[in-house]
Amino acid sequence: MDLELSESERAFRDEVREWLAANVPTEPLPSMDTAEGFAAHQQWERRLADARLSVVSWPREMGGREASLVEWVIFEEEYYRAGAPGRVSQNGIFLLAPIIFDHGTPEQQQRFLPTMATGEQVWAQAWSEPEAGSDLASLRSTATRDDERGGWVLNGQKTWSSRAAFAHWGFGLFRSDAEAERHRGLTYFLFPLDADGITVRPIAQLDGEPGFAELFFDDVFVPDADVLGAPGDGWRVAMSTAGNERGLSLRSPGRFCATADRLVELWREAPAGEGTDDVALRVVDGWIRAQAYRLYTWGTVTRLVDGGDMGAAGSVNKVFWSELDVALHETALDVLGPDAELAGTRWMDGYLFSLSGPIYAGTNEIQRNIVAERILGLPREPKGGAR
Amino acid sequence: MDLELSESERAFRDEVREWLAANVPTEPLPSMDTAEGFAAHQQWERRLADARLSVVSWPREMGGREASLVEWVIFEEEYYRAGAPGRVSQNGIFLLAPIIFDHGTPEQQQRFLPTMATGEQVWAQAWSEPEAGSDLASLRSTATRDDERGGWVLNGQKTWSSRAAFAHWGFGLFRSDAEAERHRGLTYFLFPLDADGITVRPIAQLDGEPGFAELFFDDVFVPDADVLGAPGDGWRVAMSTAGNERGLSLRSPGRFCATADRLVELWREAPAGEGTDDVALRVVDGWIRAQAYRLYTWGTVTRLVDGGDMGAAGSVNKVFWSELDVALHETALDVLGPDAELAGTRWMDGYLFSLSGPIYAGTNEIQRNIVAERILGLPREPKGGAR
Amino acid sequence: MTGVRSEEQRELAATVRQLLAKRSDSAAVRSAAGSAEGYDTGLWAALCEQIGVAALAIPEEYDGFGASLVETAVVLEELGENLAPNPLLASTLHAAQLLLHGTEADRAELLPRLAAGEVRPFQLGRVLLEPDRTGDGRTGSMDQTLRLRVEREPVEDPTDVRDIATALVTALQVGTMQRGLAMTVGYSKERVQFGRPIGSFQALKHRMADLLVLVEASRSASWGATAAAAAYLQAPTDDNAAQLARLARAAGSYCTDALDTVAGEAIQLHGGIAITWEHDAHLLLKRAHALGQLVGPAHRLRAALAEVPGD
Amino acid sequence: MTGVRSEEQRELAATVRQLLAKRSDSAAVRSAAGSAEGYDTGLWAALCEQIGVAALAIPEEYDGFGASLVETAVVLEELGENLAPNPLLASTLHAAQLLLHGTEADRAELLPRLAAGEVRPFQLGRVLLEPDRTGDGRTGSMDQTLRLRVEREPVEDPTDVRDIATALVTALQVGTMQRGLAMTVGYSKERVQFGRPIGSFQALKHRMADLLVLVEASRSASWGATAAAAAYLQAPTDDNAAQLARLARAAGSYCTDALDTVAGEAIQLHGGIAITWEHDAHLLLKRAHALGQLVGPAHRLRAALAEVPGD
Repeated sequence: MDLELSESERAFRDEVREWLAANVPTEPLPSMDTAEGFAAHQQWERRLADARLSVVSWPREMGGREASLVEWVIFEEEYYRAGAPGRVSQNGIFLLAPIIFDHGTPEQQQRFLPTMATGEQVWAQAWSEPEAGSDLASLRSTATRDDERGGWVLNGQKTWSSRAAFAHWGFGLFRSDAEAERHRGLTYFLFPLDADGITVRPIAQLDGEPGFAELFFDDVFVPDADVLGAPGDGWRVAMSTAGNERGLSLRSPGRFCATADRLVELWREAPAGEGTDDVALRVVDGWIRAQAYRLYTWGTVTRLVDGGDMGAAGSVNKVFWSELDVALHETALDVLGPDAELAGTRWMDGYLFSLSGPIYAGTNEIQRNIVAERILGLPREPKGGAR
Repeated sequence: MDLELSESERAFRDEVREWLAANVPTEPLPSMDTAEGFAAHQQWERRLADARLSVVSWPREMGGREASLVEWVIFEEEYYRAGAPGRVSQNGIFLLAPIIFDHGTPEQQQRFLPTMATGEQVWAQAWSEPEAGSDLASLRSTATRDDERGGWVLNGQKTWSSRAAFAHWGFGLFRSDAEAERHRGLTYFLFPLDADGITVRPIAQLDGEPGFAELFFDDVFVPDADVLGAPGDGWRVAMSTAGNERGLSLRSPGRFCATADRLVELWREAPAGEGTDDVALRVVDGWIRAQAYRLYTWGTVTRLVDGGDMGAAGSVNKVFWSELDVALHETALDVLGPDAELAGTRWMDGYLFSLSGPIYAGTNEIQRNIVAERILGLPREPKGGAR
Repeated sequence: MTGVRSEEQRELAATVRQLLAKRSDSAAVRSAAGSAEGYDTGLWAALCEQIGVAALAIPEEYDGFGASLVETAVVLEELGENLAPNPLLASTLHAAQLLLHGTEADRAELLPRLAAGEVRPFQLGRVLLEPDRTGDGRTGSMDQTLRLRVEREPVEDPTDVRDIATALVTALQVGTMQRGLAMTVGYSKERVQFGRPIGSFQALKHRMADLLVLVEASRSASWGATAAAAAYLQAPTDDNAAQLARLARAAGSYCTDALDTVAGEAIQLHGGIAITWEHDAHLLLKRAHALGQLVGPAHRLRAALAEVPGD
Repeated sequence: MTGVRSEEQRELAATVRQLLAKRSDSAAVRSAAGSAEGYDTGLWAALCEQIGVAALAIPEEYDGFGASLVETAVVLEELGENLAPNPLLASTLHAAQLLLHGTEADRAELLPRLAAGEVRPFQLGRVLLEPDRTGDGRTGSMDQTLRLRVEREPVEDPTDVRDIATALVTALQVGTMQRGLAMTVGYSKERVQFGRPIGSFQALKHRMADLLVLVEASRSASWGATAAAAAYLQAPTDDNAAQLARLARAAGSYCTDALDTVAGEAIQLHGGIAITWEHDAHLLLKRAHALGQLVGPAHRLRAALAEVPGD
C-alpha cells in the first residue's frame, strides 16, 4: 500500500530504502543488553550517522538533514521494514533531545547533540524511583544546592533505567526544593554515569538480560552547566515535550507493520495444522490492526504538518500500539506452538519485551485517564487524581 | 452429564422430567408482555401449581413441596431443558417471597404466598426511580404517616417496573423519614396496582413490547397491614435477602445450559458456510462457559447445603451468567447471519432481553465492586463509594 | 494522502450535517422509519437537490458531479451519525455496478436518473437494500432505519462491487459509532449516581477511553478503504483492485467488530434507560447489527482478506 | 457431587500446602529449577514418603493407595500454586497409561516403582516431560519450572490418556492462576501511587474482580474434569470416555485462556517490577505459556470438543 507522496518524498524514500538494503547486517546483532552487543549497536549508529540517517529530522549542524515530519515517518517505516537493528540511542534521541532543543542552552546543544547523533555517547533515562513508579510527582531523590562549587549534590535512587548498564550519560528529575509541593521543586539534571558517587546495578529482565539498571546516587556533584532548564522548573521542562510527536507517543507505525508482515510470513510457512483456523483469523486481525494504526498515524502526521497540534492524541496512539504489539507477539507464539517455548527465539523475546509496552512511558491506565478527561471531557475523579 | 444424585433426588428429577414432557406446550406461548400472553402465562402457572411444581421449595401449606436446595436446582435444570414457558410470577417468587418468609407476619404470609404460588396474583417490582437507578439509597418517592387511617400515603414515581403493565400487586421502597440519612428512613411497602392514585404507564422496550412500566403515585393510601418489616427498616429488609440463594444471584444454570444446547443445535443445522470456522469455536466456547457456570453453581449449592453461606459469591454468579447470556445470544445471531435481522425471531428477542442482564438487579459494575471489596479485600474508593 | 479530509470535503460534511440537524432529529428519524416509504422523501430530495449527494461519484458525462466515492463516503459518515434511513448507499452501489459492469446503453439510461435521486433496490448477497415497499410499510427487518429485506437466495456479487460496498458500509459504521460514543459520553456526564456524575467513575472512564481508541482507528481504516474504492472506480486496474480488496476487507472487519463493541457498551453504560423504545441507543444497536450483515460477518471478511493475492 | 472437596481432600490439600510452605519458598523454587536435576529431589522424596503423592491414583494391588485421580488433582493444584518444578504430572500420566494400555507384566513391574516415587520421562504430543537431564542442567525450554523438552516428532497419544492429561493440567493451571491473583491483589494493596494504594482505583479493582470470576469458573470446570478423569480410570466405559472428553476439553480450553489472562494481567497490574527476574510474576507468565503447550492451544481443544460423539 502506498500513500501519495510528493516527488521529493519519494526520492528520500528511495535513498533510504537503497541504503538500508545495502547496509543492514544480514545477521541480527547480538543483544544490546550485553557488552558485545552494545558495542555493535554503537557501531551501527556510527554508520547511520555517516549516511546522515541517524537523526534525519535534526538540523544539519547537529548531524541531521532537516527532514520533514512526513519524511521522518517514511524513514521509520523503511527502517523497520528493512529489519534494521534496534536503536541503542533511542532514549537520547526520542526522550532527551527534544528537551535539549527546546530548553537547552546553545552550549548544551553543541556539547550533547552531535555526540548523541553519532552514537558516541549513549544516554540512559532515570525517571522512576522504587516508591514512585508512574507517579513522577512523588519523586524523593534529592538535589542539594552547593554554592561553593557552583552546582548541586544528588542523592537517592532511580530504577528501571533502561540502557544504563552500558550507557555513558543519564538524565532525570531530582527534588531540589523539599518544601515545594509535589509537582514543584523538581530540577532536570544531566550527569555522566561514571561520576563519583554513582553506582549502577543491572536488573535482570524477564528475558534474563540486564536491559534496565538501578542507579544509586551518593553525594554526586553536578555543575550548573549540566542543569537543563531553570532549577525548580524540571517538571514543566520534562512535560513540555511529553506529547512530542517524534517521541514515544507517535510511535512509528513501520515497526508494527513490519512485525505484522513477519507474522503473516510465519503463519504462511507454518506446518499444516499449526497455522489454521482460529489462529489464522488472529493473524489477519493483527495485520488489520497494524494497518489501522498506520493510517491513523499518517492522519495525525498530516494534521501536524497542517499546523495542528498533537494534543492528547498521543495517548490514543500509546494505548493502541502497545496493545497491538502484545497481540501480534501472542499470536506469533500461538502459530509457533510448542516451539515458542524454546528459549531465545526472536518471537518469545519480542513478546516479553512487548509486555512492558503498556507499562512504560506512562502506563496505559494513565493514558486512558488522559483520553477520558482531555479528549472526551469526562470529569476528573473527585479526589486524588489519575493512575 | 450427570452429577451424582441420591435415590430420592433422582426420583424427583424423573417426576419433573415426565410431567414437563407431558405438559409443556408444543407451541411457545404469546409474549407475556401482551394481554393475551399474560393470561396464557397465568394459566400455565396454575397448571404448574396443580402439580405442586410452581414453588417446589416452599412449605406444603403455601403450595410447595419442601424440596431441598439440590432438588430446586434440579427442577430449574429440567424446566429450562424442557423449554418450558417463562415464569410470569418470577418477580414475586424470586424477589419478594424470600422477604415475606423472613420478615412478613403470619397474616401476610397467608394472604400473599398461596395466591402467588398459583399465579392468581402476579407481582411487579418497583425498585428504580428516574433519578436513582442503581443507587437505591437515593430514592426520593415518599411515604407520609397517616395516623388517622392507620397507614401511609405514597407519592412519587417508580420506573423499570417489570411486568407492571398487567400485574396485580407491586412492592418497593419509599422514603418514610425525610430527615434520616440515605440508607435509613426507607420503608418496604406492598400495594395493589389498581389502588386509587396509582397510574401505570407502560414503557416500550427494545423489542417493542411493554415489559416495563412507570408507576406514578399520587396520594396512594397503604394500610399498616401492607408494610413489610418495621417502618424505617426497609433498606435492611430488602438487603437481607439480596444475596438470597434462590433468587437472582444464584441464577439457575439450567437456563444457560439449555440455551447453550439450543445454540449447538442451531449451529449443527446451519447451512454449510454459515456455521463454520470462527463461529464454530465461539459456539463451543459458549457451551463450555455454560458448563463451567453449572459446575460453579453446583459447588455453591453444595457449600450451602453443608451450612455455608452465600456471601459475595452471588456477585460472582451475577457477572458470570449475565455476560454468558449475552455471549450465547450474540453467537446465535452470528450463526443465523442475515436471518437474525428478521423481526421477532426467538434469538433476536432473547438477545435484546439478555442485554438487560448486566444492568438490572445491581449492575455488573456494582457487582465488581462487591467482588473486589468483599472477596478480594481491596480498599474502598477514598470517597463516594461504589457504582 | 488518505490521512485527512480536504477543505472541500470538510465543507461538504458540514453542509450535510447542518441539513440533517435541521431536518432530521430523533423524532424525524422515527417518523421516517415508520412511514410508508420507509425514509424521509423530503430530506432525500433536499440532499439530492441542494447538495447533489446521489451525483457525487457519477461522472459528468452522465449528469453527475464527477467527484469521487470519497465524497460519497463523507456524506455516508454523516448519515451514519444521524441514524436516518437513507437510500444513498443503494444508489451509489447501483452506480458503481453500472460503471464497472453495465453496458453503455444501461449507463446512459440509468446513471442520469440515479444522479437525480431516483431510488432503486439493490441486492448484496442475501440482503436487498431499498426494497419496493410503498403501500406495505414494513420490511421483515428488525432494524427499521436501513430498509433492507433478507432474501432466501443470495446473488453472486462481482468481487469489486462487494469490496466497494464493504468500504462504503464502513463509512456508515464509523458515523454510527461516533454517534454511539457521543451519546454515551454525554449521558455519563449528566447522569448522577452515588452523588457524582457516572462519567467520573474511573472504571467507566477507561471503558469510554477504549471506545474512543476504537473509533479513531476505525475512522482511519475506513478513510483508507474509501480512498482505495475511489481510486479503483476511477481506474479499475488489478493493482487498484488488490489494494481495494485489502483495505476494504480490513476496514470492514475492523469496523464491524468496533461498532458491535461501541453499541454494546452504549447500552451497558446507559443502564436501564437504553432498553427503552424512546431512547436512541436501541436504534444504534439494531443498526449496528444490520450493518454487520450487509457485507458479511467480520470473521468472513478476515478470511476473505487472507485470500487477496500478493499479500 | 463434584462441586466440592471432601473433608479428606481438604486435609490432603492442607498437608501438601504446609509442606510446600516450609520447604519450597520462592528462593527454593528458583534454586530447584536451576539445579542439575531440575527439581527439588528432597521435596519430592518428602511428598512421596510423607504423603504418598505418587501412589494416590495407583491401585493397592500395585502398592498404591487406591485413592483416585481427584486426590492427585488436589495435590497438583497445590503444586501449581507453589510454582515448584515437580515430577507428579509425568508420574501420574505414566501410571494412567499403564493402567489403561499396559500389559500386566509392565504394570506389575513399573507401577510399584512409580508409586514409590521413581521419576520417568513421559511424552505428550511433541512435549517430553521430565526429560533425562542429570548432568546437563538445561532443557531447551524457557520455562524452567515444568521441565519439558520440545521434540521434533510428536507421539500419537491414546485419546483417553490425552484427555486425562488435559484434565490434570487444568489442576496445575488453576493453582497457578490462584497464585497469580493472590500475588496481584497483595501487591495492589501495598503499592501506593498518587497517594493511595493502587488497589483502591476502581478501574483496577474491576479488572481484578473479573480475574476472580475467571478463577472461580476455572476451578469449577477443572474439578468437573478431574472427577470425570477419576471415574474413567476406575471404569473405562464408552460413556465415561465421552464424559471425560467433554469435560476435560472444555476445562482445558477454558483454563488455558483464563490462565493466559490472569498471567498477562498480573504482569500489567504489577507494572515495572513484574518485568524483573527477581519477581515471581515472570515465573507465572512463563509457566502459563508452557502449560498451554502441554495439551495444545485452547482453540484446538474447542475444535476437539466439537467432535465428541453424542453431544
